[in-house]
Amino acid sequence: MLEPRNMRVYLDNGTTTQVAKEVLEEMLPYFREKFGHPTFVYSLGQEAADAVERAQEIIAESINAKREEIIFTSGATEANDLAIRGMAYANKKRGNHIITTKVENPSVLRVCERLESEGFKVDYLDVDPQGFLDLNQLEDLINDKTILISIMHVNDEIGTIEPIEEVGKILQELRQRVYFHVNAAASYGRVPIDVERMNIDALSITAHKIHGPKGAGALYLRTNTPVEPVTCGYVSLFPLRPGTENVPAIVGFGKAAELAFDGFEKHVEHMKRLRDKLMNGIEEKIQHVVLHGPRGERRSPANVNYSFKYVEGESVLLHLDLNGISVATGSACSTRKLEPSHVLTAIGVKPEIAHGAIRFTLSRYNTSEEIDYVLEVLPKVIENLRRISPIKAGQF
Amino acid sequence: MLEPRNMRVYLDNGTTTQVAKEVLEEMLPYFREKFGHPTFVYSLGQEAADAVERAQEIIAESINAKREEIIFTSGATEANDLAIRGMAYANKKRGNHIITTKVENPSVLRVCERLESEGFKVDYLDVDPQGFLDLNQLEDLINDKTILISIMHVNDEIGTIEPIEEVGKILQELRQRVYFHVNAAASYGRVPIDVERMNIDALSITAHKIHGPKGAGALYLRTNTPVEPVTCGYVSLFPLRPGTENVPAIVGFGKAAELAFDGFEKHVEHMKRLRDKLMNGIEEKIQHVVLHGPRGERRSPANVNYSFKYVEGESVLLHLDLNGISVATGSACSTRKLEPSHVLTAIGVKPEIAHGAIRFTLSRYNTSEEIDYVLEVLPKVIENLRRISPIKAGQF
Amino acid sequence: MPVEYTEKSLLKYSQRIIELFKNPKNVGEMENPTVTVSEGDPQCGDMMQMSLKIEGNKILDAKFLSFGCAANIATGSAVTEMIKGKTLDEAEKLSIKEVSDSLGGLPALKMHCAVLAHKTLRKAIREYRQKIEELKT
Amino acid sequence: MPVEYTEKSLLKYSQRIIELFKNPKNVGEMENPTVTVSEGDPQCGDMMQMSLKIEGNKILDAKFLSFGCAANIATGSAVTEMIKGKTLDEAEKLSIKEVSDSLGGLPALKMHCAVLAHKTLRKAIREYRQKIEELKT
Ligand SMILES: Cc1ncc(COP(=O)(O)O)c(C=O)c1O
Ligand SMILES: Cc1ncc(COP(=O)(O)O)c(C=O)c1O
Repeated sequence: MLEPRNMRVYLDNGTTTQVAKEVLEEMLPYFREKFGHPTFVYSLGQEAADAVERAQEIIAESINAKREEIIFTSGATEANDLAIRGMAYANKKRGNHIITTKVENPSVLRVCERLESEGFKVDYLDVDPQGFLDLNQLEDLINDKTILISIMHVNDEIGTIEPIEEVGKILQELRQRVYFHVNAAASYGRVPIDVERMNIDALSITAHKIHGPKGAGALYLRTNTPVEPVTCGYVSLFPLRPGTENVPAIVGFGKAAELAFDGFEKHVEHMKRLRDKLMNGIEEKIQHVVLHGPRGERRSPANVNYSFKYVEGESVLLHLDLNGISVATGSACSTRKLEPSHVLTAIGVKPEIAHGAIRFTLSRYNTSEEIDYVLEVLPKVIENLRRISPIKAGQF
Repeated sequence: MLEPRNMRVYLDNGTTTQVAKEVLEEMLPYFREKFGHPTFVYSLGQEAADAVERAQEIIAESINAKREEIIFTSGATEANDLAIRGMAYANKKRGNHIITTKVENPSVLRVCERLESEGFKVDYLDVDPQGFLDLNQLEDLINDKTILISIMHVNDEIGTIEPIEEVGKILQELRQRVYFHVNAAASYGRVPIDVERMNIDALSITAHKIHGPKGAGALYLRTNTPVEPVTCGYVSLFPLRPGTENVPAIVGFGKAAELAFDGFEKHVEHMKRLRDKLMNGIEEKIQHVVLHGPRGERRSPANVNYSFKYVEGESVLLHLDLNGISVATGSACSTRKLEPSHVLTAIGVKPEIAHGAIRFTLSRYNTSEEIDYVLEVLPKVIENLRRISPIKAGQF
Repeated sequence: MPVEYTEKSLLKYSQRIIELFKNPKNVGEMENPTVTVSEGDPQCGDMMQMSLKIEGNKILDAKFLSFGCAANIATGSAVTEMIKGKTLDEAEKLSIKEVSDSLGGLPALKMHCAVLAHKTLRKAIREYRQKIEELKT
Repeated sequence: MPVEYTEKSLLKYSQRIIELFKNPKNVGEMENPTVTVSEGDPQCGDMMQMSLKIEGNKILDAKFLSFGCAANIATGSAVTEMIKGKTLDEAEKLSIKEVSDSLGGLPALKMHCAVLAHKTLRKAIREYRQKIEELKT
């Protein structure tokens, strides 16, 4: 339909990001020069161990934690599993009740389902049409068996910034100890995090969503938080996470965090400007669109998500790809389960509309020209697909 | 004591290896150009998925398996955990008995201990003074509750090549189905592996021991082998191993395997020559030494392990390090638990001798000149340390 | 919850599918079709409309509209192309496998899209025959 | 088996320890020592022998031999160096912390090595005093 151009615009930074140049440079020496094993006493090993410590320090500082409170994992999936099952198992004598939301990432939902199959009771909070959880419902659900709350910070699909600080406050005021886990995979580097102010006990992040490499995630764990390891084996540096550390990736994670937090506010402002430009452009140029998630300050600066009615998301995605633009879709057709996104369902979006949802996720490296290009291509793609659609405007 | 020189000789390839130049080159495009997420439908994602498939193919071929039988993990620790617990849980209705050896890597022993705490019964086979398991003892121990045998292929400390094929034969001839897991972290790329001929159902390997990167391991799983996932979360390509794949590391793993198996026999011959040169040199030049593990064809071509009596291993290790030589030690002092190596204990080495054990592990990149250098430095280090030792020759 | 390990097919399209997705044939509305039917449901994420022009026993022309993924659009294109010039009986015998093969194979997860185009075709032929029957009586 | 997460100290030596390990002071046998004792056990992986030359109440010279790790050698060196010229009473008051501090801190897992040098010193002083007592009676 459209002729492919040479411009490549990557707007799927919520899925994974390009490794930053500086990050790759920082990693390189750890493949062939400083390739030692971090538990080894000799100098090569010490170099590796020092590098891991430096990365811990950078990441700790970025969320107002202490160095020793950072454990490295292979990604946020593993960090979520370790945090949630780890805290659930370690606290099961005190209770078996866990609260989370209906809009968590699968890496949290699958863990909760597994805990349910093992006898834990999990309540899934509803969210409003913009994706916000209800603090009153949370308070009502907490009972004397409640041991753990797990809430995502930013919703990866629709960009909703959940009221983490308020949840932290509620938990702080309880007389019983309820641990608080936050999946911050989608917020880290985009929305400020302060584990002290927010009263967070465990927090999951991942390098590959902040221009770091795949293969490194981290779990912040407040000192003295009881956690059981969920995997076992040969312990290198972290008793809770057996296995040889991925030193180069950890080094890259540290550097990626440094880059993200050096000039953090500037980066955020930049993303917000692009986000608003893209949103305004879409709403001006294309009819029959539905925004998913909130507007303004309570939306992630990096997330834009619209349904384009009467067309199917995967077709939009592929046409954009043929034009050099990468995005994600909430359409069923691009998933294994062939069901529309559970997040869109939870906020009450009808399936026929959910199938046409396209998510654009920004990074500080995107440019205004890239948005211009998207705003040139996207309306044509939608128009062309609507032309071959059997569904007529206004039909739903 | 000795003046440091400029030569660097890395003889701790059993702990981790330097990433090969070709491997790093192969990985590089996957950080910044082909950085897509392998589950994504658009072209960047397809590139990543194709790269993962190619790595699967190379690795499958190297062990005579099928592509789809290879699952990527973060390392051998995770592969062992997934294989052993995964098969134990999936087969627990049929029985709760597992057999392994006393000389397994901690990544297997810790998993077995955990299974014991969960109600499984684990028998640990004895080994003879050279580290070989006893096939008769194995046959005697198998009963109608036995579901799983886990045996390491090459002992990472003392280089013993266990009779895997014979174990496979025993299991094949049983009337009941007993699954067979092999931890091949120390043998892959050094000793031939054929999962068909050896009748292996699950096999763990890791990239960072064959000049691949840290952060990628693999589990071979025979088609239709029942396994339960041990971790949970967001599933990308491998339902048994949730989480975003470490694509660059997987690509590097594939390339490392390709390099290791291209000219495999030549590499092995080379290592054997160096191994024998080092062993002969040590035995000629240094008195009061004790070889650990067997000699000849049943020893890994990459492993040399001697105790130097009357001196302590960590001191030897650090003096060698000051002279640019990296080795490992079985000494208690370099471990967390301050206990001598469980392997040396299992083969009947007295603690005072175990404390002086030094492991040299070779790779195809080591050279004859490097061995010359070691044979020049090592005798002086031992001599100097013996001079300051309160223990006199012949005391034990 | 033991899981039997089986490879999950990737959502991977052949070059042919991508070609037809970019430039589908026979897409659009038809003037004066002999029969027009729809199959599928926007709620389930795919829907197809197909129009046939039939004379005697022969399909002279076929067109389709698609609300669906690339596989849906490509199979719509392939099916309409394959039946043009065929008799109704021949068209009815067209198998899903033939359609999929003509596309260089569909990813396992997308087979249902081939099925939809096939179902739409069968429905069109069935409706046409019913109409003929009704005219006869 | 709940695990409380606490940082595991790495086996990391200070520059000072490495220096003393490379070039330990006071290492070797002593000619005509006033007292020589051994502590530790090769089976446990570390052992130290210490010889003191004592005149009146004063330690004139101190030497040691070590079967042990770098921390063992470095603490042997530090302890013997610190007590030379000291009275027995002063030497006896030397704390483990002082020894460790003089080394720029020992890794947590290696504290037992500092303890060994310290124990050997105390044993030497104790044995010397016993000998004196025996000579007196
Ligand atoms: C909100 C959220 N949580 C968790 C994950 C999983 O992280 P990882 O890919 O590091 O396992 C992702 C992305 O995949 C995510 O967006
Ligand atoms: C025999 C053996 N098994 C397992 C492992 C663990 O592998 P990884 O470091 O990939 O987790 C190692 C090395 O650490 C090993 O030598």
